[in-house]
Amino acid sequence: MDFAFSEEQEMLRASARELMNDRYPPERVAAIADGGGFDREEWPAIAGLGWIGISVPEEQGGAGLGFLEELVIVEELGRALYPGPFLSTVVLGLEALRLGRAEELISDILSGKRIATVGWAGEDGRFDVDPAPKVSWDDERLSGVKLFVPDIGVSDLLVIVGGTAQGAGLWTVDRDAEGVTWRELPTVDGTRRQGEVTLREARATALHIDGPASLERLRDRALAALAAEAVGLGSRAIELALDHTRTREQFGKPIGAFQAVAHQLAQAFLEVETARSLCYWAGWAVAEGTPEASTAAAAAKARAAEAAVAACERAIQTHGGIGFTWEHPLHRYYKRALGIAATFGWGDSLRARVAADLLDPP
Amino acid sequence: MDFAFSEEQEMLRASARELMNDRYPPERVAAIADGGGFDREEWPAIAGLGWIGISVPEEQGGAGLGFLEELVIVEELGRALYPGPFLSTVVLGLEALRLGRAEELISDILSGKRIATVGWAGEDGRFDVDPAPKVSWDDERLSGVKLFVPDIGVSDLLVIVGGTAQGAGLWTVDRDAEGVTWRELPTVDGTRRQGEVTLREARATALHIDGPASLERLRDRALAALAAEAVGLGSRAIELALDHTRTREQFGKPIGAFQAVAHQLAQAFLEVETARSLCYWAGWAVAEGTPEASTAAAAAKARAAEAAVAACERAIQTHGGIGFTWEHPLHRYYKRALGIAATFGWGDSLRARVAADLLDPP
Amino acid sequence: MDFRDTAEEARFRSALRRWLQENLPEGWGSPGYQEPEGEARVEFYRDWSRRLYEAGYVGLHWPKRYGGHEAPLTFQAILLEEVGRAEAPEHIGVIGLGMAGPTILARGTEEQKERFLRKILTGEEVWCQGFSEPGAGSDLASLQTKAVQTDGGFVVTGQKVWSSFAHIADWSILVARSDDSGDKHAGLTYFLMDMHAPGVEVRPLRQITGDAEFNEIFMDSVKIPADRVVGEVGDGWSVAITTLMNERANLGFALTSRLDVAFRKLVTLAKATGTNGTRAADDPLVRDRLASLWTDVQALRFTNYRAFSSFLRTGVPGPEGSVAKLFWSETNQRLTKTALQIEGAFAMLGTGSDRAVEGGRWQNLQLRSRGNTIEAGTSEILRNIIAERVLGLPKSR
Amino acid sequence: MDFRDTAEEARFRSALRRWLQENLPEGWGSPGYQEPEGEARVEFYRDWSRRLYEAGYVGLHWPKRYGGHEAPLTFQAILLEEVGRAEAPEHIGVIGLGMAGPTILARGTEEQKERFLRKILTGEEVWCQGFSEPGAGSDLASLQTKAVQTDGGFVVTGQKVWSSFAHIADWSILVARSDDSGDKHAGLTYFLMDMHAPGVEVRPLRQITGDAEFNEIFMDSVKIPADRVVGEVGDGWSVAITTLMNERANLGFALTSRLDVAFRKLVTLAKATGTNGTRAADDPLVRDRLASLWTDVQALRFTNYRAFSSFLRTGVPGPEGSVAKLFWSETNQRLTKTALQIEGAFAMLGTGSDRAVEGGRWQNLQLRSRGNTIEAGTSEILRNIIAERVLGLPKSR
Repeated sequence: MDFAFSEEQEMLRASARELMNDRYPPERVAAIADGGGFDREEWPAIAGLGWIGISVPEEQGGAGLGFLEELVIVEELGRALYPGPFLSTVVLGLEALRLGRAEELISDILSGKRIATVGWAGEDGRFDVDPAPKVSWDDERLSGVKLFVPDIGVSDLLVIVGGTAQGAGLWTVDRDAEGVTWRELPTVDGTRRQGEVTLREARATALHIDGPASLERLRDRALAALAAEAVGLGSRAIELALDHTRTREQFGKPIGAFQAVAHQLAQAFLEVETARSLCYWAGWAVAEGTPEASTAAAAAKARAAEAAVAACERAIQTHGGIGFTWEHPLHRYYKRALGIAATFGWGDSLRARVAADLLDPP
Repeated sequence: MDFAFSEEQEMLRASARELMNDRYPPERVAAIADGGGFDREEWPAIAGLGWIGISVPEEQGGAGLGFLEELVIVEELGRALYPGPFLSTVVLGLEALRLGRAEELISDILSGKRIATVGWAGEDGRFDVDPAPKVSWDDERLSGVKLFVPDIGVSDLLVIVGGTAQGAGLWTVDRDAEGVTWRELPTVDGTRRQGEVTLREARATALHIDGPASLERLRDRALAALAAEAVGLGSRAIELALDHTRTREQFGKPIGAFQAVAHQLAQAFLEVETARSLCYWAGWAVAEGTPEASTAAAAAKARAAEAAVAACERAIQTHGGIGFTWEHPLHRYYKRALGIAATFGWGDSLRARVAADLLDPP
Repeated sequence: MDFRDTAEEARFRSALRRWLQENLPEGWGSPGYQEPEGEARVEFYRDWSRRLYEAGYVGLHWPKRYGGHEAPLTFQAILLEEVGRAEAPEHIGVIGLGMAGPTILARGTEEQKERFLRKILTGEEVWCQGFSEPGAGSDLASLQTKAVQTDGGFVVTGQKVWSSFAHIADWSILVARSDDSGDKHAGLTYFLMDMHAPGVEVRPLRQITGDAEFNEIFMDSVKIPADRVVGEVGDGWSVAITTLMNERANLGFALTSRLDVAFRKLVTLAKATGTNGTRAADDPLVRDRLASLWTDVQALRFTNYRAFSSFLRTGVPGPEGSVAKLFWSETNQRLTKTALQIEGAFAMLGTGSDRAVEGGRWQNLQLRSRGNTIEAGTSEILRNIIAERVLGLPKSR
Repeated sequence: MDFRDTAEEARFRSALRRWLQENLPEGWGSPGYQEPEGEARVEFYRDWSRRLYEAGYVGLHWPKRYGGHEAPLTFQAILLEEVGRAEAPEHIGVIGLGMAGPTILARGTEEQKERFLRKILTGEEVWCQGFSEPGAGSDLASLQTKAVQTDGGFVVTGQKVWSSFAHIADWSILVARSDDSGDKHAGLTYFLMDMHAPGVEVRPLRQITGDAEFNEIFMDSVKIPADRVVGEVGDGWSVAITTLMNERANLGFALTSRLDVAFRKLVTLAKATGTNGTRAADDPLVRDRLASLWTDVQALRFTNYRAFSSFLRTGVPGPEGSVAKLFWSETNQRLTKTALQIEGAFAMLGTGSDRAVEGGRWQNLQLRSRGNTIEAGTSEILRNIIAERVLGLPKSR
């Protein structure tokens, strides 16, 4: 039993944090979020760090580390509200290509040459692994509508997830191919833009996957990564509130000396730290492919998103008026936290799945 | 529009409070709860006050006031944890007899000569108004099991509520009649004992009622009265906590000067006061028989019970260790609050009914 | 205790309801309706306020000599309820009607009453509020805006923040420090400041939703004549408390009424939205939450009524308003959050998206709701008020 | 990071699991099983403790010279988990193992270690705790029990409260005021008091459940020799902190493990109980709550693990234990409340009723759970500790 990160993992975390502090300080993130969005040209620099293939074996051109290391990076990106396509390309896209053994595309992704994103939810907005047809596929051409496709504006390649009359599938299609139309949807969270894709008999390539199990693995990775983002940003929101409440004075003392303020932050800390514990457990379980991975990932995402949302709310509250302004960075943390809560299922629906795993085992 | 109690109602409240302070101070209630229970001999004194028939028209031998006045008394009884059969005899039993126009029995109840209680829940513990057969009735003899029959130890008369194959019904049967066996069940709340009744072809009298509507009226009265009890005892628990936290010193000042303590009690106050508002509204609606009476009574009981339970929990917490002892009166408030929450449906099931009224109107 | 209208109240209510139905601005409330922008928007609201006034629906309980009607206070409650219920536009004088006016009525000179009150009612003059400062939020008494006494008046310099309507206001109620030698509460004075006076500058403050509902007011040597002081010089703290109590007392009915409307829209949303293959309105978890929210709204309504009754008896708004404000703010936060949960992934889409549910309005309302526990007394301050002034616990500061 | 046992840990765990299976007292855990009462009960637990000791399962990480095994700390964690999981009887030396022993190990003299430690492990001597007083709960440093220095020792007079095991204890750790001239923290001294000494009287304290788990200890001129002081005279506050930190650190695994057992029983209850005509386990609201509670239990488990890792690195229990204790207490309260809700009206029936669900055990557990947020540091104090010592916020007192 060993529940601590290794020295190497801690070093990875430190370097990721440093890089984010350096290149994506809050002002920079604000400019990207409020402006035109992430600049595609900045992506290859991430490839240069070896982060893209962090959990890909060395013989496939990756760094040969694991999903836990990937999560360490994701947590730090979440902490900084990194506005680039890491979740879409690395956590989801690359893994989908690996599940489908699309070697050539994998190497394009690893080099930073191409950016992939994943179209999962259909027009009902659900991120399910179920057999209900979501797209139609005639062995050559793919049709359907996908919503909430992250980072579509900077992506080259789309991985489409869906059930068809023939079963669950994954396809790749170029974003700008014939038969594909796409647009960005105005999102509340400017740091993670979501897109809409419409496929009308677009020529696509089916990936050969292991049926629903592959989709479940993709989903579990997404859930664990979203949990890690939430933990990262939730911690950061608490730190902002601590900085503020240690120095802001009212009634002749720092407001952090009032229990009404201090205990809110203690509670936020408790919630984020216990969610962090779940998140690391889920990450380990997904990395190792243990039987509880799916349940753990669902529970961790549900809890971490709720903890992050609540932490941001408490941070806004303890900031008072200033936390309610656009100029203060807090609102972006809050909007990302809400976005995390809303994607891949709100707490209710994830807990329904947890309950099914617990109460109705197959 | 007038949302205040009248001067007469306030006087009634004051006299009820005085009487309870006088005759049922906490030591007395403790002795009754921990000892043999309520002494039947004390009941006629209540009759002497005119409280039994408070909402019965003067021409029927009552005080000619209304259900709101009855609730004022019930709230004060709840505040004192009065351990006598008011809820069973007055709120439920007497009203059942009135719905069934059982004149002779009514006058025995009004005079304090007889005490009635109501057997509602069957072996499943549910207090429903539904057509599912709960008892069997062959136009002469009644059979079935009733649980959670309050104050059975001091009652003479049982009113049995139930669905039969022929529909909803109310019957009267003497507690000690042939074919009736009964016993007290050990309850957590010693101030309101619950009984079990088994009827084996007991000779009973059917009351002629207005079908399920009569049962609904009985239930709504019970819900509103339980809400009033909860509000009364919740307020009292907060007062106990205020008395304690104003005087108990730790770290050199009264603990009520710490926001961690004070804000818990402010929150308890908010919850009980908002529940009180619902309770009076529900009481008025039940008194007037307005269309929203059932929904209001269910919402009020759900909220008031939860507020009372939480108020007691906060009172225990702010008392520290002493609030956790048997010698301190608080635990009896808490146990009554939990008992109120558990009878006639926990919050979940009441809210399910509220939701049905709101979302699926007939 | 009778929750029904008296015959007189019922007549007033139905006449008002009919008037609103017949007089709401054209297209108001219809799906594609766009409110006018900029100057036209001010004119629109000013015009609507004038019409409300002319119909006799403004200043119901104010004295007749200042343009009011001396009607029972219950009529005012009915007015607020019905305007909320109809989702009618607000009178432009929100601050004047709810804060400045009641304060002038209670503490102003006869000259001030004559000068200001009627124009608040007619909408001719718009008011804003200058209380909070960047360094003085919850601890209002620590404010730093200086008022230096000169011949015939004061010269005011400083900064105020969180002032709604300041960008269109003609007048501001203002608290400033006229004496910083003693106790921080003692040296404050309450002013009526001309927003068109030289030295007053207003800058919009963009908030979490992206809108700029509030403003900053910068004052650089602004002259205020002596007869624009309310109460005594140095007595500004007690006058400010009068204002804040009135603010909370007046908010109750209007806010609850709007919350009731929001609840009904939430039910509509739940019925229109599918999650997990069924209507959200059929999901037992959503149903439980809706039942609980409905219970909250009713509890708030009748808590307002009860506070109102005590107001009717005493004539002075009491600390009970703090309970209602606190409960309202948290209920509104829960309600709007529930809407996002019902929307599922669509909760991510905001204003400007044709895929957004109801044009992204719930996203806006939800974000806006986070301010509810900060503005008009933070929840922490309100809990202090309840603990100390209602429950009699010792002071925590 | 690896959540699995190492090969060595797995061997230890499976041997322990087997040992427990084979050695649990006869009938233990079976439905009708009745624990012995009175003196026989003490003998029963003492005997069980001895057997645990002889099997090598007590004092795993303590030094061998005092009867321990110098095994890795992870073994101790596994022990606590497995004993909890098996619902085995507790070692009678709960206070000795978790509080007195670690304190003596950290701060005691060699003579004290030799004299006391082994007998804690064997169960030969039972310990209790004398910290809280009627006037000193959260504010422990304000305690009033007096220790007057005399030739060769101290004479102690005063009253302690909330002492579990005191009625059967041989020894008590005790903090008393040896000097009341200066700062209230400075004048405290930490003692090991013989509970059989003249002047010690123990009275049971009946609690909310009706049981008497705790006691009051009255001390009337009790003589304590000088060599029964732990640490320096006047340094009792820092020794007491050592005890309290160890208490929280040791609680974690055992409590979580028991909570996990309780959760599984709750699931059984939900599957066995019908509400609204279906199994409670099919009710979406119950399912949501169960999923949430399961999440709580897992979160607690891995939070303990993480705190444990930091303990392993530093060798000293840190303030992280406060997070786990706080979270555990509230989870246990939610869990037991959920059981009552599942029971429906049967929640009203307590111990002694054949109609009660599972003999009324959930009622007892639920009432008992209200003490969890008071004992071993109130939630308010723990939030202070987190705010001040973990988050670095200024002191609130």
